[in-house]
Amino acid sequence: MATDRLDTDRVDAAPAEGTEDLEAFRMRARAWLADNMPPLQETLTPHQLMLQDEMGTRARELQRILFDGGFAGLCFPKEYGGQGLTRAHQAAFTHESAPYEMPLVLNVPTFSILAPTLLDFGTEEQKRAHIPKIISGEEMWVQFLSEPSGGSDLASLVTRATRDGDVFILNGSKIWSSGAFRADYALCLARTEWHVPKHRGLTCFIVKIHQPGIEVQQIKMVNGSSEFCQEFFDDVAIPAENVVGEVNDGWTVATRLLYHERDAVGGGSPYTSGVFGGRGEHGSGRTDLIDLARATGRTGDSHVRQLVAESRANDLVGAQLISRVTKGISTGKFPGPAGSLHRLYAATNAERHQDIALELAGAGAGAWAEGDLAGEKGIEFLSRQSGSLGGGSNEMQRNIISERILGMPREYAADKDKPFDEVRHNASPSRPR
Amino acid sequence: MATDRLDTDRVDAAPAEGTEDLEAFRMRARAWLADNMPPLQETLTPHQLMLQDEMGTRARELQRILFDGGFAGLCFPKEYGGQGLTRAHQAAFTHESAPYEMPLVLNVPTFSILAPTLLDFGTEEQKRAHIPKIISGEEMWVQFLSEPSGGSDLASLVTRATRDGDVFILNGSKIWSSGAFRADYALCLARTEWHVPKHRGLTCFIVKIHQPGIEVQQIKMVNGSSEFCQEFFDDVAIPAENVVGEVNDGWTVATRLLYHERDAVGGGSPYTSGVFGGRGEHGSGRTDLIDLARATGRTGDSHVRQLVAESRANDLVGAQLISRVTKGISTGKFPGPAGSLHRLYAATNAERHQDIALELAGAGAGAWAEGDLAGEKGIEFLSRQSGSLGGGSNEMQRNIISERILGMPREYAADKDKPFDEVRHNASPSRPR
Amino acid sequence: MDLELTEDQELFRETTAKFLERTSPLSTVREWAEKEPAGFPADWWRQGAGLGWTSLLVSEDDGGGSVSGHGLLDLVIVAEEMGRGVAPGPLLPVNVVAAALSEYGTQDQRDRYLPDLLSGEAIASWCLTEKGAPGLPSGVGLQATRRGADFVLTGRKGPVEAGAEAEFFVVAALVDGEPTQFLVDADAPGVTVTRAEGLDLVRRFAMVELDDVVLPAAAVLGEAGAGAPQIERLFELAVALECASMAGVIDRVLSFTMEYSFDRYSFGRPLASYQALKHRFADMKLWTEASLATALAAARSVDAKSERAFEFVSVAKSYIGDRAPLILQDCVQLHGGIGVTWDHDLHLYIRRVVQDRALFGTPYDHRERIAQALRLEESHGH
Amino acid sequence: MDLELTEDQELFRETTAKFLERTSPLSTVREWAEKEPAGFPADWWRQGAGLGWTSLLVSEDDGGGSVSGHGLLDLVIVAEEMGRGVAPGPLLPVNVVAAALSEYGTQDQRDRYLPDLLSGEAIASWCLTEKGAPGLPSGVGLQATRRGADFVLTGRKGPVEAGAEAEFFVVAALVDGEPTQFLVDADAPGVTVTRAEGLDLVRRFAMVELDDVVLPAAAVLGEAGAGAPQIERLFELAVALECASMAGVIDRVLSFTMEYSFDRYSFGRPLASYQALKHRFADMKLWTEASLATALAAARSVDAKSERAFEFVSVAKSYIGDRAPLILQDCVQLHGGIGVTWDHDLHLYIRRVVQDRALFGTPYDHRERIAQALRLEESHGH
Repeated sequence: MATDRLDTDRVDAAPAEGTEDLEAFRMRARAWLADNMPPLQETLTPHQLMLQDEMGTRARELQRILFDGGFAGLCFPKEYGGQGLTRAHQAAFTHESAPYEMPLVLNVPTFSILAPTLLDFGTEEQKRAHIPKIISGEEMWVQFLSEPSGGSDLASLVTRATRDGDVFILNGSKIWSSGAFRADYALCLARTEWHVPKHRGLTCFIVKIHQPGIEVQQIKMVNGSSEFCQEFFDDVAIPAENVVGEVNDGWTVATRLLYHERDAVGGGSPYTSGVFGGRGEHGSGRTDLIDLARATGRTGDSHVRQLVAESRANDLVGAQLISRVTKGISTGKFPGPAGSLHRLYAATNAERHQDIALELAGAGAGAWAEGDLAGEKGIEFLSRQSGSLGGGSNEMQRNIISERILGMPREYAADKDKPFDEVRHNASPSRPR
Repeated sequence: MATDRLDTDRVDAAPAEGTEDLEAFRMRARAWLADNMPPLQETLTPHQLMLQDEMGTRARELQRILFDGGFAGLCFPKEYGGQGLTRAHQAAFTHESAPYEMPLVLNVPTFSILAPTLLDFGTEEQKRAHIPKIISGEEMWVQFLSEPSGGSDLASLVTRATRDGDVFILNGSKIWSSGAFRADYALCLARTEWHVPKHRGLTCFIVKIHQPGIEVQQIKMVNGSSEFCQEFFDDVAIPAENVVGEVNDGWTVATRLLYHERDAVGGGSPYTSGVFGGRGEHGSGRTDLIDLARATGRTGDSHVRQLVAESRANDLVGAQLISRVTKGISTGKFPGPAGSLHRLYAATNAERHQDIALELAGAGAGAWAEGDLAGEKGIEFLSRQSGSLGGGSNEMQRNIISERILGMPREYAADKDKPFDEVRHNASPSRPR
Repeated sequence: MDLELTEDQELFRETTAKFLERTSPLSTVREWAEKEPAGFPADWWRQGAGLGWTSLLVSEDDGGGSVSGHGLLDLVIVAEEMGRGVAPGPLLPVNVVAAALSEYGTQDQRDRYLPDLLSGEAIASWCLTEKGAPGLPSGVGLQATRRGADFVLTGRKGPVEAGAEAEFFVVAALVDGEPTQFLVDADAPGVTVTRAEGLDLVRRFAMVELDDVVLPAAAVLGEAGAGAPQIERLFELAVALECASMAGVIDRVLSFTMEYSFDRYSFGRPLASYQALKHRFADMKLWTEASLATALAAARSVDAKSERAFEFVSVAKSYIGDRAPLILQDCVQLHGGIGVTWDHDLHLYIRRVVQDRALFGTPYDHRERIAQALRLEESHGH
Repeated sequence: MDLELTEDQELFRETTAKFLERTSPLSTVREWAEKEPAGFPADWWRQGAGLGWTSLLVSEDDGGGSVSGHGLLDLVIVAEEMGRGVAPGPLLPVNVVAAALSEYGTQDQRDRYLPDLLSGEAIASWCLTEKGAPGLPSGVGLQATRRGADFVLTGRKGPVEAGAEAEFFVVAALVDGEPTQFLVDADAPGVTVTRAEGLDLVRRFAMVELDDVVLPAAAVLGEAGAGAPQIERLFELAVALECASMAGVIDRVLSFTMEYSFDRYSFGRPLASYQALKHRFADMKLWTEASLATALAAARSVDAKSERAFEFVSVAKSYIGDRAPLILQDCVQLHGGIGVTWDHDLHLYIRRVVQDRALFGTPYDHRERIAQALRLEESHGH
C-alpha cells in the first residue's frame, strides 16, 4: 500500500508557512476554553458520561461550540473544514481542555477512525460532502466491519452486496459497531465477489444508517452498557457512488481503517480532542486505585502500595511508549504496523489494572453495601477483556508485531489463495426474534 | 504403544499376597534407618552435596548399605533384586529417611529413568545382568539422547550407528547427559537408517561409557556446576546383543524413557528413595525464602510475607498435583502423557521461586559482602531456566498437554513422513579442541 | 473432580448433576435472578434438601447422614456441581450452621433448630465477616457484653449470605476479648437485616445490624469464651466449599471453551489448531488440575480434622482464588466479543468465582494466614 | 535507542560502539574477568575517557563538554552501548562524581579532583548505599559528627562500584540528621576498602569502612546539612544510567535471540515459525520498546532537571527492572540448554541486568518512591 499518497500522512508533514506558534495557540485556547466550554461535572465520571443516553446529542452541541470557535478538527486539512494544525497543537489543546466537558464520544470512532479513512480513500465529492459535517458535529459515523461469524478473521465476512444497475443490494448482518443507534453514517465492508480469494471480493460502502431495511439492535454488555450494536440488512439499496475506493478493493480501505483504529485505541490518533480521565497526559491521570486504597484503609500496607505504584508506572510507561512509537512511525524508523505495539500495551495494561483493582477491592468485590467503591471494581472486572478484544484482539496484535514488525514467518492460513466459496468458515447466525 | 505389557506398570497393580503391612513396614524402616544410616549433615545443603566430586562414590556406599539391609529397590520386582513393594511403602520409606544421608544422586537418572526403561524393554539377559547391580549401587547409568544439533526435536538426531557384522560402529556426539563422567553405562539412541522418516531409523543401545573411542567432557554451567557432559564417539564398536528393543524401533524405547523422565523430574517416580530438601512432602520442605526474609529483616513487610506465602502455597499445590496425576494415571482416568502436567508445574514453579527469591534478595543480589544469602540468590537466578529445559522443555510439555491430553490438532511438522536425509535439520557442531 | 469417588458418591454426584440440569439450567438461573427475591424458589431448595444437600455434615442421631462416611467429601461434590451450573441456594451457610449445631449445639439447640434446617423449611446463615476487617476468624470484632446472666450484642455483620432469607444466625462475637458464638433469631428485637449488593446473579447477601440485642446464656453455642476452635472449624468448612465451587466453575468453563475452540474457524483453520492458543489451553488445563487437586486436598484435611487443615484451606483458597479469575478471563478472550455480552453465560461464571474469591478471606488474607503458619515474624528485625 | 539523535550524537554513538566492538568484545570481557583485578586495564579506561566518556556531565569551564548540549542524553548513549556489549568500566560512578564536583564543588575541589578524573587517570566513586537499607537517598544513615571545625565519619558504605580502584569518594552522610556529602580520599586514615562479591564478571564492587575518619570543613561538598538535593540529583543521574544500560542489554539480547530463532530448525521448521514463540517475541518486543521509551523519558527529565524526574526515574527503574530479567530468561529458554552453559554469552547479560536492577534501588524501592510521590499515606486509616 503506497501510504505516502494518503491525506492523513499530511498531519506529520512540516507545518505550513504561517502556522500559529504553539505557545500563542496554547494561550489563545486556554482563554477561549475558559470563556466558552462548560466545566467538567466532577460528579459524573467519564465512564458514566459515556453511558448516558443523551450523550450523542450533548456531544453534537459541544462540538458545534468548538467548531464555531475555530477549535474543531485541529489536525484536519483546511480544505475540508479543519484547522490544518500539528499534533503538537492538538496535544496542547487536549491538555488545556482537561477541566472542561468535551464531546469525547465523537473521538472514537468518528474522528479518529472513520474521518481519517474517508480522508484517505474517499472521492473528492465524498470528502466535501461529509468531512465538514463531521467536524461541525452534524454527522456521527461508525464502521460496519465485524460480523457474528467472523472474529479475528475479518476478511471472511459473509454480508453480501450484489450489483443491480446503479445500486448494490445489501443483505446480511454486522456487529460491534459502537453507538450505531445514534450515528448517521457507516463505512460498511461487504462481499461483492465470491469466486476469488477472500480479500479480493470485498467492497467498502458509505451507508446511511437510519433507512428502511436496516434494523439496529443494541447489545447489552456485562457491565450494563449498550453502546455496541448489531445491524441486520434486508435488501438495502446503496447507490454505486457510495463506493469508497475501488469495487472489490475494499480490503485496502479496511486495512487503512484498522490502522487508524489501532492508533485510536492505543491513544496515538492526532484527530481527537480531550481525553478520558480528565487531567494529565494520556492514561496517566487515573486515580481510581489510590481512591480504592484509601477507601479500604490500606494505603499503609506495602503490598497495596506496590500495586498502586506499579499501576501508576504502567500508565506512565504507556504514555511514553505512545510518544516513542508515533515518533518512530512519523520519522519512518518504525513501520506503520508499529501502532500495534501501543495498542497491545494499552490492552494488557488495562487487564493488569483490573487485576490490581480486584486485589485492592478485597472482600468488597464480592458483595457490598450500596455505594461501596470495592463493589464497582467487582462489576468492572466483568469487562476486563473489553480492551483486549475491540479493534483487533491481542492475539492479532501479536501476530502483527511478530510478522510485520519482526518479520517472522506468517501463520499458515488454510484459506490462502482459495476462492472464498471453497473455504470452510463459520456460518452466519440467524437473526434473533 | 501397548503400555499394559510393560514391567513398570506392575508397580501400580494390587500388592502381592503377603506384602508387608504398611505401618509395620514403616516401623521396621524407622528402626533400621536409625541404626544404619548416617544422619544428614545439616551443614551441607542437598545442592552442595550434589556438587561434590566424591558424591558418586559416596552414593554407591550408601546404596550398598540400603541393599544389605533389604531397603533398596523397594518398588522394583523381586526377580531382579528389588523388594516388590508398593508406592505407599516407598513413600513411607522416603518420609522416614528424611533425617538421614541418602544416595540421592542415584535417583535421577539411574533409578527413575534408566532402570525402569530397561525393565520395560530390556531382554531378560539384559535385565538380569544390570538391574540387580543397579539396585546394589554397583552400576550408575545415564542416557545418551540429546545432541547439540537437536534441541526439542530429539528424533532429528544425527549420531550414526552402522552395522558391521556382529557389531554396530558408533560415531557422533551426545550432550546433556547428567553425571556421565562418573557413570558406568548409558542407553544411547543412534540413527541406524537414513532413508526413512526420522522416527523409523533409530536404535537404542546399551553402551559402556569408559572405553576407547569415547571421550567425556564435563560442561561448565552458569552456576559453576559441571554435572552435565558432552560425549564424542569415534568408531566405537557396540555388540549387537546390546540393542534394546528392536533395531530401527529405538523411538519406542526413547518414548518410554521420556515418559519415565517426566515422572522423575515432576517428582512422581515410584523408584526413588529420599528427597531433596530433607523433611516434609515432595517439594514442600523448602525454607530458603523464609531464611532470606529473616536475613534481610523483612519478615514484617506484607509484600514480602505475601511472596513467601505464595511460594509455600505453590510448593504444596505441586505436591498435591503429583498425587492427583499419579492417581489419575494409575487408575486409567488420565492418559499416560498426563505426567507432563506436574512436570510443567514443577518447572514453572521453579521459575516463580527464583523470581520471588530475586525480589526478596533485594539490593544484595547484585553485589554483596562474602557469605550473604542474598548473593547466593543472585547466582541461583542465573540457572532459573534449568528446570524448564531439562527433560523436555516447557514448550514441548505444552505441546504434549494440548495435543495428547486435550486432543487438539498436532503442530505442523515439515519433516513428517519425509525420509530423514531429505529434511532440513541443524548441522552437528564440530568437536572443540 | 475427586478421582477416588466411591460408587455411592458417584451415584450421588450424578443425581445432583441431573437434578441441577433439569431444575436450574442457566436459562432458569437468569429467570430466577430477575424474579426470585431470594434468587431461587423456596420449594426448589426443599427438593435439594430432600437429596441430602443439608444433612451431610450432621450426625445420624440428629437426623443427618453422609453418603460415604466423610460428609464433607460428599458435600464438596454438591458444591462443585453447583459451581459447574452456577446454581443458586444457600448451600454454604446452611451447611456451616448445620455443622455448628451438630458439632457444638446443646440438645435443646439442636432440637429447636436442626429439623427445619435439614428439611429445607428454614434457612440460616453464619455471621462471621465484618466490614473493614479481613473475612477471617481473626477479623471478628463484634463485642458481646455481659448484662447479668444475659449477653448484649451491638454492631454490624456482613456481607452475610442469604441473610435476608435466614430465620436465624450463628453470630461470631467477642466476650471479654474471647471468641464466642451465639444463636440469634432473625426476628429478635434489635436485629435489622438489609439486602446488600452482590456480583452473583442468584446468590444473595445482606448486612445484619445488631442493636442492643439481648440474648440469654442458652443462646451461646458451646461455652462463652471458647468459640475460637469452633470459628476456625466452621471457617475451614466454608473455605473448602468455596474452593470446590470455584474448581467446578473453571473445570466447566475450560471444557466449553475447549469445545468452542474446536468448532470455531479462523483463516480456514479451527482456533484449536493455533499453537499460541494451544499453549494457553495447556497452561489453563494445568492450573485447573492443580486447582482440583488442592481443593480436594483441603477438603480431605478438613474432613479428617487434620492439623494441616489450617494451612491447606489457605493454600487452596489463595491458589484457586488467584488462578480462577485469570482462567475465566482468558476463556472470555478466547471467545472473542460475544464473551463480554450479557447474553453469553461466561459472566455468570465470573460473578460466581469473583464472589467465592472475595468472601471468607481473599487470597491476600489467606497468604497472610500461611505466613503466620510459617511463623514469619510480623515485626522487623534480624 | 533514542529515535531523535542529532547527527553529532549518531556519530558519537557509532564511534563508541565501534571502539567497544574493537577493544572489548565479549571474548576480551571474559579474559579481563579472569586476569584484570579491576575488570579492565587502566589504559583502556583512559582511551574511553579520550572519547568523552568522563566529561559529558562536566561544564566546559571545568574541562568537560557535551556532544549535543544535553550531556546526560549523550552519556546514556554510552551507557546503552556498554549494556549492549556488557562492557566494563566505572562509567556510572565516575560520571556521578564528576557531575557532583562540577555542579556542587568549590573551585579548589574541582581543581584538585576533576582533571585526573576527566582524563581517566583517576577513578572515583559514590558512596550512597548502606547495607540493610534501601539503596535510595532515604537510606543514608552514616553519621558525621562535628569535632571542632572538623567532621568525623564512622560507619560502613557499600556495595560501592569500583571501590577498590577509586582514589577518592563522594560520601553521603548525615550531619545533625541532615544529609551532607563529603569528599574522602581513599588513602585517608581510617578508610578501609574491601573487595565485595558481585554478579557481574567485570564490574567490580567493594565495601568501604570508615573508622573515625576526620575531615576538614573543606571536604564538605556544598554546605553541611544541605546535601539532600545533591543526593537526589546524583541518584537520578545514576538511575538514568542504569536504565539505559538495562535497555541496551535487552535490545541486544532480544535481537540475537531473534536471529537464533530464524536459524535454528526444529521438526523441519525454523523456531521463528512457531506461533507460541512468535507471540512471546511479540511481547518481548513490546516490553523492550516500552523499556527504551521509559529509559529515555527518564533521562530527558533528569537532563532537563524537571520536577517529574523524581517520579520518572522510579517509573523507568521499576518497569525495566521487572521486565529485563524476565526477557533475558525467556531468551535463555528460547536458546535451549546451551543458554545455561558458561560458554554461552547469555549469562554475562543476565549478570549485568540483575546487578543494574539491584543497585540504586530495586523495583520495590522505586515503587515505594512512586507511592510517596502519589502521597499514599503510610499509616492506615480512612
